[in-house]
Amino acid sequence: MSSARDSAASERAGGAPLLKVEGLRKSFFGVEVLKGVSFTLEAGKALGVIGENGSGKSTTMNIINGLLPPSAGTMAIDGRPYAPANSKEAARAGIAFIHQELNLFENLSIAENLALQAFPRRISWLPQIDKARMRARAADLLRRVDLDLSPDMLVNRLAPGERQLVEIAKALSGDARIIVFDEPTTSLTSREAERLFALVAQLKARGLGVIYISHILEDVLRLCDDVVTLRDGTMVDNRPAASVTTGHLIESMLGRPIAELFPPRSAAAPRQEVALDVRGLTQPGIVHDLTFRVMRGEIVGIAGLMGSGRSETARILFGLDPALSGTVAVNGTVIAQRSPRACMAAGMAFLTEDRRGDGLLLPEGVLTNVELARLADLRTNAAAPLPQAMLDRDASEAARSVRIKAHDLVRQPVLSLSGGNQQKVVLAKWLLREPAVFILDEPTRGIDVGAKAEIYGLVRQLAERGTGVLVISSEVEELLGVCDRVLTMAHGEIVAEFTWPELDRAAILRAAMQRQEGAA
Amino acid sequence: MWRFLRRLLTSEYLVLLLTALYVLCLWPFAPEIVSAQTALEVIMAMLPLLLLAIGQTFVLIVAGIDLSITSTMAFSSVVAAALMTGDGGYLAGNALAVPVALIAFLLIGLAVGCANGLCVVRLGMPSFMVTLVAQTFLSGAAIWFTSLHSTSVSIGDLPAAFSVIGRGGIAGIPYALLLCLVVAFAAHWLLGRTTLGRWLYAVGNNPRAATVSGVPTGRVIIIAFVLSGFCAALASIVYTSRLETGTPVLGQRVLLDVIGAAVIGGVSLFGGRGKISWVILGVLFLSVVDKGLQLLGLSQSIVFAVKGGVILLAAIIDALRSRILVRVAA
Amino acid sequence: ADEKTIAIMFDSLQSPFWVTGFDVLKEKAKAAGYQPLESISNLDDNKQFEQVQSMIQKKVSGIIIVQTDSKAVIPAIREANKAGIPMVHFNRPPAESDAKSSAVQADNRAIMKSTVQALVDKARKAGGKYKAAILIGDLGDQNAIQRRDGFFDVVDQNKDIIEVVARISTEWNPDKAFADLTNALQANPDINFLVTSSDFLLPQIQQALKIAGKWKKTGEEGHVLFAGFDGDEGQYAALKDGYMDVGGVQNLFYEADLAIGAIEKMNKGEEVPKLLLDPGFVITQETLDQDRDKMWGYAVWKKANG
Amino acid sequence: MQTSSTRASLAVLRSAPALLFVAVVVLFAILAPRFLEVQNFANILTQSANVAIVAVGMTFVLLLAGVDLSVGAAMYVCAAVAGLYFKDLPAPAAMALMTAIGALFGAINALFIVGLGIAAFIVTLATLFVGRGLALHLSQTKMVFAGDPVLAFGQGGFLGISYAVWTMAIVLLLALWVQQWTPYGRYLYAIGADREGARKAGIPVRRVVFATYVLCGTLAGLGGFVSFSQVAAASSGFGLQKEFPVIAAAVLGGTSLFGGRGGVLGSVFGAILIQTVQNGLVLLNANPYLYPLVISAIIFIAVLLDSQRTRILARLTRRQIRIEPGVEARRSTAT
Ligand SMILES: Nc1ncnc2c1ncn2[C@@H]1O[C@H](COP(=O)(O)OP(=O)(O)OP(=O)(O)O)[C@@H](O)[C@H]1O
Ligand SMILES: Nc1ncnc2c1ncn2[C@@H]1O[C@H](COP(=O)(O)OP(=O)(O)OP(=O)(O)O)[C@@H](O)[C@H]1O
Ligand SMILES: [Mg+2]
Ligand SMILES: [Mg+2]
Repeated sequence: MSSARDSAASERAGGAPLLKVEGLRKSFFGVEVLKGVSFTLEAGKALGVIGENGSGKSTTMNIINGLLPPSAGTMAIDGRPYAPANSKEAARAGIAFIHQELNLFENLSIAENLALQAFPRRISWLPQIDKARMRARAADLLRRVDLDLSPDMLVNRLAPGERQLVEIAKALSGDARIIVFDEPTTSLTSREAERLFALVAQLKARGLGVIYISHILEDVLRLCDDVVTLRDGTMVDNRPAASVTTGHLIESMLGRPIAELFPPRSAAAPRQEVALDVRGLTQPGIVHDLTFRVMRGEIVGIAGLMGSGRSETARILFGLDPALSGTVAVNGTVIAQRSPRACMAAGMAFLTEDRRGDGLLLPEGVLTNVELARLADLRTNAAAPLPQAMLDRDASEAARSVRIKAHDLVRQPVLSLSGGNQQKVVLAKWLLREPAVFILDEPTRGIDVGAKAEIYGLVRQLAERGTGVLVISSEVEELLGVCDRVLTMAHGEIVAEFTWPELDRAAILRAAMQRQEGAA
Repeated sequence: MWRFLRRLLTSEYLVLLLTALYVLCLWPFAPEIVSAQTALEVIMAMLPLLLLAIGQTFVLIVAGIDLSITSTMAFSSVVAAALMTGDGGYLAGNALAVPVALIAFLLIGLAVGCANGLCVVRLGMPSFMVTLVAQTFLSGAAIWFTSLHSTSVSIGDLPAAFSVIGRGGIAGIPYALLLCLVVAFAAHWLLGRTTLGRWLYAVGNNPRAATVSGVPTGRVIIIAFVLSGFCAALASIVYTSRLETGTPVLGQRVLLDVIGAAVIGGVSLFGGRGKISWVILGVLFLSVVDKGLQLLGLSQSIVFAVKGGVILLAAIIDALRSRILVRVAA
Repeated sequence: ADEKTIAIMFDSLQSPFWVTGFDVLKEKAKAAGYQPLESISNLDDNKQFEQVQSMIQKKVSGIIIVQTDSKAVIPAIREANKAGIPMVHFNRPPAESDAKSSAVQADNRAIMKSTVQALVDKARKAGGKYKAAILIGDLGDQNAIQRRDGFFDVVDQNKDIIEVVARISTEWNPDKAFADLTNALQANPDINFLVTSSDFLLPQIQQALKIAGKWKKTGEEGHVLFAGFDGDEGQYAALKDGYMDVGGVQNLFYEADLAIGAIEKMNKGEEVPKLLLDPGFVITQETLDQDRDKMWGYAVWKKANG
Repeated sequence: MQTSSTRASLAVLRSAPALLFVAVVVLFAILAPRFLEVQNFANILTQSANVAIVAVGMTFVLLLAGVDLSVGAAMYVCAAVAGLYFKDLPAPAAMALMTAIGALFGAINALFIVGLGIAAFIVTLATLFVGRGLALHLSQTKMVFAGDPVLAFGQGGFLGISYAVWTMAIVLLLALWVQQWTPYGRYLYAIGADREGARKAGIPVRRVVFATYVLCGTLAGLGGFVSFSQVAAASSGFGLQKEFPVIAAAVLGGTSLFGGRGGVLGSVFGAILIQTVQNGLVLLNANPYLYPLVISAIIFIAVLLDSQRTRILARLTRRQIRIEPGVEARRSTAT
């Protein structure tokens, strides 16, 4: 694996690796979440970091980035000791960080977000922002991530995927030597992901070190030179990517192999009753004449490019956004005045794609979050006492069924859970209700393979018990793996439909893109 | 001993400790402060404040603020007084005067709360402005209303059956105290044990997530304002009957005390956090501070300075406490 | 605490009248051998009630109170009665009730009436028509209302020469008084007859008139006929310098003596009338030198100006 | 995707506050003949200057999701010190002095808020009491008079415009520059939107917060100076409860109490609108009992308009996914 060029590069750096991390430990409230993590990163290389949800990946990176002080352990850059007190010092030492939870300011423009670390000035003594230069630089960065937006646009108008690209552009803006990507592809479609991979290759070629955290093991193997595996805060594996397969990785991550990522499709064909019946749903400028059905026991996927209107469709279905015309029926009953409450009463559930904004009460504990949606079902008046014991029991049950990793289900705020575990909390909230129709928008965003397999299993079980499931996902493999049928959307319309076993990756993507190109 | 102190310092009832400390400090200078009489008077003084603070807590929990409580009190006070005053009241001498007046109090409180809530929810106006407008409007309206019903600036001569609410009691327990206990327990129960309570916190924490989870967000916010208006009306009954007078400037100055007491107790101005027990302690603290200062009979400048200093000190100790908490946990 | 104490309880110290009254009462109490205990309710009826309770608990020998509201004070009087502590209302009598207390008061309406009458007399003498403005106090304050009524008692009798073009509600707030007077002078540049319900607004009035170019002495072109009320040091200076024509004066020293005397009498068990009136007096530029020694503002002025 | 008609309605909506202002002006102009005079507008501006200046500082604090209840107390302390001990200072020096005292006051707030991490609401509630107590102690609750040079400042002007208005204009322009063009200004918005995120992004959060409370105190001192020069004397009620009109002006101008939204221009506008209504009522010689009713009604309408406008603007500028047939447009990227 070590070519002549590589060894030359390390010699230039005086033999010391670009980044060396040794024996990192970290405890929160007496719970040790990192138990001695060590690895090295060479210039011009990419290091993959994988591990289950809550295994300590983000925590490690937060330490490297100066956001958290380690309880023990040392770090060195170019052989010189490195102990950043805050992210500014980390940036000065040449570290750029793309956070798992996006860290953009919605009330500022894209250009401002990109320049926030160091606003350009025209006159050095006058603290006046050189807006022209700021804009030009932003435009340049946006071009590098292939994002066709005005730098003056406020970030609150961007879709999640677009935000993620801006976040990546931000990391490119400084003259970083080490770039950390913490699950960068969670809201990217495959096309943007490809673009990102090319970018990573470029960065490596320019001699930068890249740390790449992801739950998509194929990507990790493709991009990285070495892979470090964490389990429960301990480093269990560290080897060259060329020497392993995804199967190996999964096993070292979970401590056990998984038989199948995707659950077997049930032998019995979906039942014939209609669970969800959507007719002529139209909202000018957003969606046009959506008509489709989901049978009981069926899992239907919606594929499409970023901005194709899939999330909007889900929001309209669930009564969060208005529609001009069209009807939605659950189990044969049309929901008259669609509102989240009415939809829930009719048996719908909706897992949103923005877990922090729409999904969680961040300062509250896991149980409180999980119980929230259940409260609307208690068919008593709001001032009647809660059956607290029953709620807690069911909620803990649901939390256990998705294997939420938290040291205290009641007191630990979900804010401090790992990203993947936060997603599981939202999922548990809806599983608790045994919905008749379950809409999932990007359900496995940020979730590890083991948990993914569990979630797919849970969704399949739900379907087998008669729920109609609608899955929106940007991971086409996921749709291929779990869905009985896939609808493809483009520009707010359904443009194609595929039924298992005729699901075909290329055909789905082609359908999603054709219209796009045609309209452009 | 040291550990006990640390336990006290880190408990959520720290404010209580501070109150006791304050009393100890004042004891040598105003021995009356440790007496049954003082205790009773402090309790009587804090009751209406507590009612107001409880109402305010509901609104603070949903991340709103209600500045209109004082003028709701003033307005309901003069309207109800105009109904029952012996001095040319609409129902002067009528046996129904007192019940009707009580209903008037409550209706006004509910109506103001409802109007505030509707403006915030249906019209999407910020609660600070809505309730500030209500505050200006109602206080102006109360003064005007009084000028139409009285030659002086207040309406007195209220029936004895009404003023007994402020003075009388059952078996030595004042009615006002009973009322307050009932309200406090109800509020505590509502927040901690019912669906509505959960919804209130959820809406204050993250209204979007609450909506998606099927919480009737708008209705919950309206209810919070209605409860606040209702509590203001109850406080107004206590004040008005104690003073035996309906006055349009009733409680004009207590607004910051009420919000301050809630915040000192630990209620967040940004929503989602607060408990009735905390609020009680916050109100108790401010009431005891006031009582102590009254007993000392000091000049106004020193009263102000001491009051501010004590609040600041309480806040500093609280800040230290959270630091210790973090250190203990780490 | 074997010292004898007197509680001096005001509702605010917003104007020199109250500040000086507070000081004079404290001094006279000390002179009479009492230790004064202070409290200020900041215009809060209920706070005041609680303060009275505290003072009763301190077993004071007497309470001199400026209540915020004439009716809301009655329960407090009852408490004092129950404890056998005499209570005197300073400058604001309580409403009718069965509770026993005594009040010392300037006859606001009457003093304002004679003050405005004196100003009208000057107007008649000078001849011509007048556009009048009045600065009214807080509409929730009984004294403010009485002074306003005293003003209209006279002005309404003299509609032939006086037209009221501005009723400025100051809410006893100097900011507001200044702004609204400026506005009124802007709207009616021909205002030439001005009455204020309290002298404590003099600095703002002076500033507003200066800006409008109307701060002129008697006899000068553009002088505004001007009457003050209270008799504070500002009024004295304005009269002396010739900017003010007439001042209504409350006899503060007399009132303070009355109050302390009443408490001592009540403690001895003597009957004291329910209302002890201070007739006050009207002072003009002409009578200033002869009457100024009765004027409390002059004493303050003298102390400040050597 | 913007058609010309949506563009037009957008333009109307964006200028809704100005339109309301015009409506109020027209109404009063019809009812009160002298209202429209230039001098009257000068008066309105002069009188709103002190609240507007303090509101600028308050806006910065509100942008951070903070609050400063102590501005009124700071104004009183500044006036008391200047009036008692430095009566003969020339106006610029008095202005500098009061501003400096205000800055000191703000720094004390900042010390507790940033240094000890205590909630701003409690700290400034406490310093409100302490500040008033201090000023009452210094003045012995007596009226404090402004010196002659300060009075001259209150009466005087330049180019026919009062010094108060000049001060307000300069403060506004500087504040606008700071808000829009300096890193500090942009940091305010970032911190207000997400404090933890700002820390992660390497923004010197503590320094910015500290500076902001100092700035708010500074402007409270300056506003106190302007007010003092106008009302000529500070009684024990000077600046009392000033925090309410100041915060109201800011919120009326579209600043959120929850941080990250709004700006100084709106706040100054809010202060002027309130003063305009007040002024109009005086010119009408309206029944004083009606003042609070009318003022609150107009503020209500202003806030209502603003909230509706925000909603409609949000709807109109919403992202369009579909290109509806027949409408020639491209994907809208600009605001
Ligand atoms: N501030 C905190 N307070 C308490 N516990 C924390 C805090 N931050 C992280 N943890 C805990 O540390 C553990 C590791 O979290 P971390 O975010 O590093 O996981 P991760 O490997 O990034 O997982 P994911 O793949 O889900 O993002 C988790 O159990 C989490 O609950
Ligand atoms: N330019 C924009 N302005 C305003 N809101 C936007 C903008 N872009 C996206 N959004 C919002 O972000 C959310 C997600 O948009 P997204 O681009 O993800 O569309 P989508 O059709 O759901 O595609 P996907 O599911 O692949 O993300 C939607 O609720 C949308 O309203
Ligand atoms: Mg993570
Ligand atoms: Mg989406």
